[in-house]
Amino acid sequence: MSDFSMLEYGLGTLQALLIIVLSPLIVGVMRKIKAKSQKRTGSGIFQPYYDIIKLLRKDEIVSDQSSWIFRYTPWINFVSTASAAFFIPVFLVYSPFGVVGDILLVVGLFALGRFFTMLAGLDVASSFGGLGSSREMMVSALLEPALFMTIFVIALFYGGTNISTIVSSANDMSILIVPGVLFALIAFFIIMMAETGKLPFDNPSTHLELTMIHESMILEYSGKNLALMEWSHAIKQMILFTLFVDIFFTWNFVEQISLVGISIGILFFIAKVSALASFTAFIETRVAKWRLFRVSDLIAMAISSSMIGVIFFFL
Amino acid sequence: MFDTAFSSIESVLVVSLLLTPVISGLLVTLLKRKRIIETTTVISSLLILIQGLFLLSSILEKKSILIFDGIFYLDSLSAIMIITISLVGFLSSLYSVNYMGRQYEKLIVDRQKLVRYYQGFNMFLFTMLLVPISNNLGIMWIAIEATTLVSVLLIMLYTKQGSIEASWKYLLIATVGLSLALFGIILFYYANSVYDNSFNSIHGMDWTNMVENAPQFDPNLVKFAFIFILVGFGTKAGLAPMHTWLPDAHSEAPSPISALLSGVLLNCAFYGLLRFHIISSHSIGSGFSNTLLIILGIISLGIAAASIYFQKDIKRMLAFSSVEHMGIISVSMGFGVFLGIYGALLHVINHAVVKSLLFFSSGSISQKYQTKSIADTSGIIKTMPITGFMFLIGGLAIIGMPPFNIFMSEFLMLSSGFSSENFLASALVILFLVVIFASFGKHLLHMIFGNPKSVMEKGDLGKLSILPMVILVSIVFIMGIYVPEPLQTLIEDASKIILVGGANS
Amino acid sequence: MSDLILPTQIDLLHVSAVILLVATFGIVVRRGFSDWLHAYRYQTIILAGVVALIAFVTGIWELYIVSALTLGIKAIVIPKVLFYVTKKLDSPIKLEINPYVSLRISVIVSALLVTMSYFMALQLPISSDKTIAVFLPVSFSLFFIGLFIIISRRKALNQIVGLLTIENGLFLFAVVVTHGFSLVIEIGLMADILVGVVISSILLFRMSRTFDSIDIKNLESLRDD
Amino acid sequence: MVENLFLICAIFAFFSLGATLGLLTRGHKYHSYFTYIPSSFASFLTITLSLIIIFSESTHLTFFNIQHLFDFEIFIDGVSAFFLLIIGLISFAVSIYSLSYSKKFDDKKNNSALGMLFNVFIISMVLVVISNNVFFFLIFWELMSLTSFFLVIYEHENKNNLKSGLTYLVMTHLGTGFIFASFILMYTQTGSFSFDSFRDITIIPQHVKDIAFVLAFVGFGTKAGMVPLHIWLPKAHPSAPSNVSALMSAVMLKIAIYGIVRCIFDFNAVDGSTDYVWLGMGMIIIGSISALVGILYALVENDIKRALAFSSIENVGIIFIGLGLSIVFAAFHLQALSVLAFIASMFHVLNHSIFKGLLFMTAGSIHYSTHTKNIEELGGLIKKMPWTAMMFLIGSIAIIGLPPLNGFISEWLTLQSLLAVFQIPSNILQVSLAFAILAFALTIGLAGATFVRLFGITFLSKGRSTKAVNAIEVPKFMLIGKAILASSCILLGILPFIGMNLIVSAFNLPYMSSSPFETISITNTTDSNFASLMMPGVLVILASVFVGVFVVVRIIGGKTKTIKYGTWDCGFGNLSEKTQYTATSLADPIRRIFGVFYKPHNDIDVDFYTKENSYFKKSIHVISTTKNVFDEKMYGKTISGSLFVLNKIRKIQSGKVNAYILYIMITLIALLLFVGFGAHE
Repeated sequence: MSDFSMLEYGLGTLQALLIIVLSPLIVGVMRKIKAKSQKRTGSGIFQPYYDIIKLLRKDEIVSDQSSWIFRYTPWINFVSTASAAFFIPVFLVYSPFGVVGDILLVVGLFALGRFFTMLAGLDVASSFGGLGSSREMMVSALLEPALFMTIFVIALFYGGTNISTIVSSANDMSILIVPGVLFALIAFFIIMMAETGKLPFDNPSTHLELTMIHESMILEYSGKNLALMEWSHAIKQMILFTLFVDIFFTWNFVEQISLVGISIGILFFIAKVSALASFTAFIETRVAKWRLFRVSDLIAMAISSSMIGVIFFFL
Repeated sequence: MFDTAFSSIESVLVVSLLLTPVISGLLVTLLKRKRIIETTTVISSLLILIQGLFLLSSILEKKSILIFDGIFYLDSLSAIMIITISLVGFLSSLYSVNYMGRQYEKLIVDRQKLVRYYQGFNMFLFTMLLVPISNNLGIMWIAIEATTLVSVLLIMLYTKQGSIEASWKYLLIATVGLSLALFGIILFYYANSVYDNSFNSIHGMDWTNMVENAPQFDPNLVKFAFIFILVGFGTKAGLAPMHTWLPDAHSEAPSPISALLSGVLLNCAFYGLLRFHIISSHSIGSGFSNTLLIILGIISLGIAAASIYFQKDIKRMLAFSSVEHMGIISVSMGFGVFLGIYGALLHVINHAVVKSLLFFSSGSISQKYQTKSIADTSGIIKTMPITGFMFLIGGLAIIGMPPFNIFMSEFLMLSSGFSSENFLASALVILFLVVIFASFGKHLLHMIFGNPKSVMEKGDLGKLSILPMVILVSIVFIMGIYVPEPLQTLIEDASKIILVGGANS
Repeated sequence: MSDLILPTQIDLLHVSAVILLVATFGIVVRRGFSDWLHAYRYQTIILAGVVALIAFVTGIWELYIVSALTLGIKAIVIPKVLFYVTKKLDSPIKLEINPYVSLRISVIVSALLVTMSYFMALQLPISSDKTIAVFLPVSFSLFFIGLFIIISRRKALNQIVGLLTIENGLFLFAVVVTHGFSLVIEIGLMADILVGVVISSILLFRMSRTFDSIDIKNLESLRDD
Repeated sequence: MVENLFLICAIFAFFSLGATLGLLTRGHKYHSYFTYIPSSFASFLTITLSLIIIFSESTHLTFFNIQHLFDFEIFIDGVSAFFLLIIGLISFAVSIYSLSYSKKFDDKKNNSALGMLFNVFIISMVLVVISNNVFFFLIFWELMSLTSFFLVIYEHENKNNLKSGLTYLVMTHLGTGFIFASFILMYTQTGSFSFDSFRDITIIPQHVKDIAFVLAFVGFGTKAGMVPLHIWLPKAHPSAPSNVSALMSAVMLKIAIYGIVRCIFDFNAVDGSTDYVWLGMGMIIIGSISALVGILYALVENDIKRALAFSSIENVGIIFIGLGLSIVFAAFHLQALSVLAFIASMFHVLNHSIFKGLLFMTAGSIHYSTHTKNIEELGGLIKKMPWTAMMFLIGSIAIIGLPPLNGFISEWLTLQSLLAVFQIPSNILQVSLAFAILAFALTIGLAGATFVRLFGITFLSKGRSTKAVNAIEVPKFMLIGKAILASSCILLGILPFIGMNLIVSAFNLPYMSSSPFETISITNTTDSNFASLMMPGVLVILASVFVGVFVVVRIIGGKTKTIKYGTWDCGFGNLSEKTQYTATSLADPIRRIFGVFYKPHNDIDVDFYTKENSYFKKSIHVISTTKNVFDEKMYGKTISGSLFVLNKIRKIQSGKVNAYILYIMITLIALLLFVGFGAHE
């Protein structure tokens, strides 16, 4: 990995920081759009930042049943998720850290975070946490094949699981017309919704045990830990959005490094991501939460569409 | 005639070998004291063993011995039999001291019966020794018939209903079978005497003579005769479906006698079969008799497999496993390649060793638990650790678990089965072996492990009951990975004798 | 040697063969214990005669001894022993009440067996001179009828008789085909048979003492189910 | 050579010393030391021997031959050495663990038998790996089965143990039958019982080899727990004492893998011809099925050791997938990919033996201090036995393949070689392998769920029974034993090239890497970077991010204090251990979705305060059961059917003497007719 200049490493870090820092903004944007489409005013798009800062300053209450798992989970979760951000190109076609790990590693890091989150849900001896973990277990277990199939399709089309490779080759060929990728796109979108706990999979905004998955796991958190949890959730969502746009809407990456190019790239990036975010939010306002056992149908849809993608590649 | 007869040391040995049990039998009859008759029998059987070993050595150097102008003929094949008989005979005489002693103490047998037992024991040894030594097939037949009669007497020792029934069935079935065999013998004799028109000459029935003339025999006659021989001696050797007497007789006899019956007597009958197998191979090639042997062997395996699974009685189970192993021997013989025959002869010895080990231990066990039922016997390893261990080893050996001796012979058998391209037969054998493995293993585990049904004091039944088992177990272990050189050469010679016929098939 | 046989002798052979068969059928058709023994005795006497005849024909002096032995042991001693046993038996009824195969059918079956044995005799590649031609099938039929008796009857005594019939068949076969074994073996055989009979009569005693009948339906306790 | 011989002798000497001392010093105070210290020495020597042979530049082989009825040949090449290493490593840890663990039986039974069998078991495994002759291979193979069987029924007072022991014995014997048939088939071609003759490709015709390989695969697969011949495994492994089940699951299964590698890779199966595609595909299919079925049953299992056993089946499946891929790639001359897949599967062999050993030892510790294996009775152990919990956590993270531990590496490699199937020039294969990816991915996901459940229910939240509440941390030797394996999990995870170099030089494959810090990188057809992974780098990133976020949080948040308070109970008050999620309910959604495998069934009986009013329930009892489809449907049916037939056959022993004579007559006539027809032809 010595064939990158110091500058490029700097830029890579910048990309990661962009994802980490901008993630609450996207959350805010989505909330705003939801509110608008529900004929509410809603809070400002920077509200998530205020929430996080506020929470970081608060004292926290910890269940006396809980163990160190509960206490360190937010940190582990945040670290694993945030580190995943380092492998994602944002405005460059590559990430200088791409050599270190590929999309499978990113998935693995997410899984690590999720693993500990589920444990944390079980750690406090409440039935809410168990409920959340149980559902999360199911969803994530079923999501895994869809995810890998999609990755397989992408790897087939863009010749690699290394994200930089994928993005650069995606950038080279304007690939959207190929049906296989279209199917991959559908699958990826569904997966994205599921992973980030959006409707119809999960409804984080109601704290009602019938609907919630993710929220009930982190129900016991407060203060710093809650902030970290929320933030890392936002980062995860941001990363998935970024991946999505990187792979499927690959225009205006910075070809040669210049301040202007980079700033344009960043702007384009924000535009793309917020567009995607608003689309997602729009979808969310149009669907209702599905029954838990119908969620598997959606996931099956994702799997099958990516299978079709595979077959399209081989035809 | 005698000065010529006794010229060679072997003739002396043979005569003394035959006389020893007779003399000891007479001694037993004369002096009726318990201790003395026991010691006499043990000593005589030890002598027999020693003489047998001497004979073995002399046979090893000069491959075949023909004495008393051809009444007695010994070669490696008969040497194997003699060694097996004398070994098992010695050990079971040793074991009977303890076993019958207990029966005596428990007043199951009185003094007179004890005397009858030891008389019978000696006569039994005598008759069985006569079988492999005699060259004249008529005499051999008579000897085998005599073994039946003597062993019936031994089974009749108890006056239980079971023993009456068993001995009646045994007597009837064995005699019928052997008369079939005699029919076959007469036919062979006819074939032989027709050839060299030597009607009513004593040598017309000599095996050596027949083997010489065999190629000139009328093939159809030989086939016809061999079937009678097969069914006849097969009945005595416990090949299914003529095996039906076997489980009853073996389960009702006193354990040392069961050991002799299972370990040796069956082999004697099979020896008779083998002799004619050789003749017919010489005359019409081994293909014919091999096929028949394989068929009967596989049937025996199948029936044994079926019967062992549902068995409720320890000794009956062991008896059926004898059927199985006779089946294995005959199949392995029937594969008709050197390795298979080698394996079969090795298996004769191994089976004798293991089966007598099992019968000894099961005898002690049923004496301890006072039942032969498998269901009521459990936790042996706790109540009688040493015997239990022996029984475990024996059981594992008999179901063909390495590193015990049976595995080696079965390994050889299956290898020969594949290499002689009897794939179907070998597959069936493997299948049945696995079934038997499962069923026997089930019973074995249930009996040895777990907790005993009722609380009984811990402890084995005396040194004299353990000693023979220890000897046998050590043999089992040694033969498991290594066959001693002399035995190897012996078995190789014997296999060559049998295989010769196979050449022109 | 066929030229040695005079017409009278041939008739003799035929007659004796017929009597042999009749005696054997006698065992089949009769119910009473003693009847069987009588029939068996006649059978054996004829047999001895046949042996003597063959001895005369072939001029093998050993066969005379053999026939004498037969007469002595098989025709006199063994029936005596068995008569004694039957007398001593506790069981009141000394009859075969209900055999597995009814007498009528057994006769038919034995007839079939006789024919079968004639065919077998034809099948066998045995160079046939007159004696053989006459007696070979007879010996077979003795053999098979004996087997059939053992299979079809319920009384232990009857089975012994069947066994003895088989022996006779074998004996006849041996004498006819190979002019008997050598003397040593004959004696051995006789001894074996004698001992066998003695043992089985002991068994008969024990049976009748334990089950107060010699019906073998009592002997079905040792089985697998 | 000579020092190797010396080493071998030393190994045997120490093991047998352990065995004999184990027998002699029964009931002695330091019995366990007498027994297990020699075995740990011996294991250590085994490790040394294997390393010597793996890394000796001169030659890979060590060969001795002791004449007998059959030749007894010792033959150690890289392959044997690699598996020797596994044996040595695990048994080293387990021996140390056993120093304390075996005290568990002190009052109950004489553990002299345990110590003796333990040593003999390890020796037999070593011997299997190094013997080079059919006869002795089989003998030691069966000796291994036998000793392990005795260890399975070690607590034979319990009837179930006897049952499972019998199942194990029979199944493994069946497997041995297959292996035997395969070897003998080879023997009929080569006419020699030595493995050297088998290595000679030229004299063995193709079809014979195919049959032989299939037989061998089935035979060894039975031992490795391949579905559907796996039923013995989840019965036997839990029944054994935990140190033994660690050995069985971690090492003995690998011996079976050794057999497969020997037969299929060493005996010249894998050459450039496409004849072996079917073999490879078969392995992949069976592997996928095993992986899926194994993990599905592990997920709903409440007995922790059974769950681990099922997960062994899963991992064996993953290993098979790797091997199969390697065969397929080789068949299409994709050398690099074939090597990649092979390395992946071998690396998984190594990893699985490490973390499965670790997990079983932890399960043993739990059983040691709580006397139960049922996770429904456990809970909250993380506070009672923190170190054990730590080990179990490491083990689980490793086994479900999360970064940065070793499981991740091998699964990453396997997945990469699966993703690379698009280089195979055959569409059918590609599409069908896509399904393999599907199965594999689902397996990984379910594995995650399984171990969340196991760890969460066992160690977290409140204790569900007094057994769990009164638990205490286990003695230090047990912790040390586990720590050895845990640390090697971490080491292999962070520096995967330690393991990979080992494999590469053991199987002397191409692509040796220079330093352990290198990047695993796979290039695709247009040799741009297909995928690459550098665990040290990942670690650096993780660390720096942690530091960064810590600083940020400190700066923004400043110092805050944490207050301990009861769990939120909706104001309902007094949450008891009853109110928390149970293991069964945790797995319930998945249990429902994959109901076809479990046939889940709930017996609910409600009783009311009054009969007429069905609204006020007094109590509700729910008994929730899952079935094992394979046990009940496949094996149950087969066995009952065959027993029916046998029962009919044995009836011929009717007790009627007339019938018996009739049999004789019938046989006679049948044979006569048989020959008569034979003659007339």
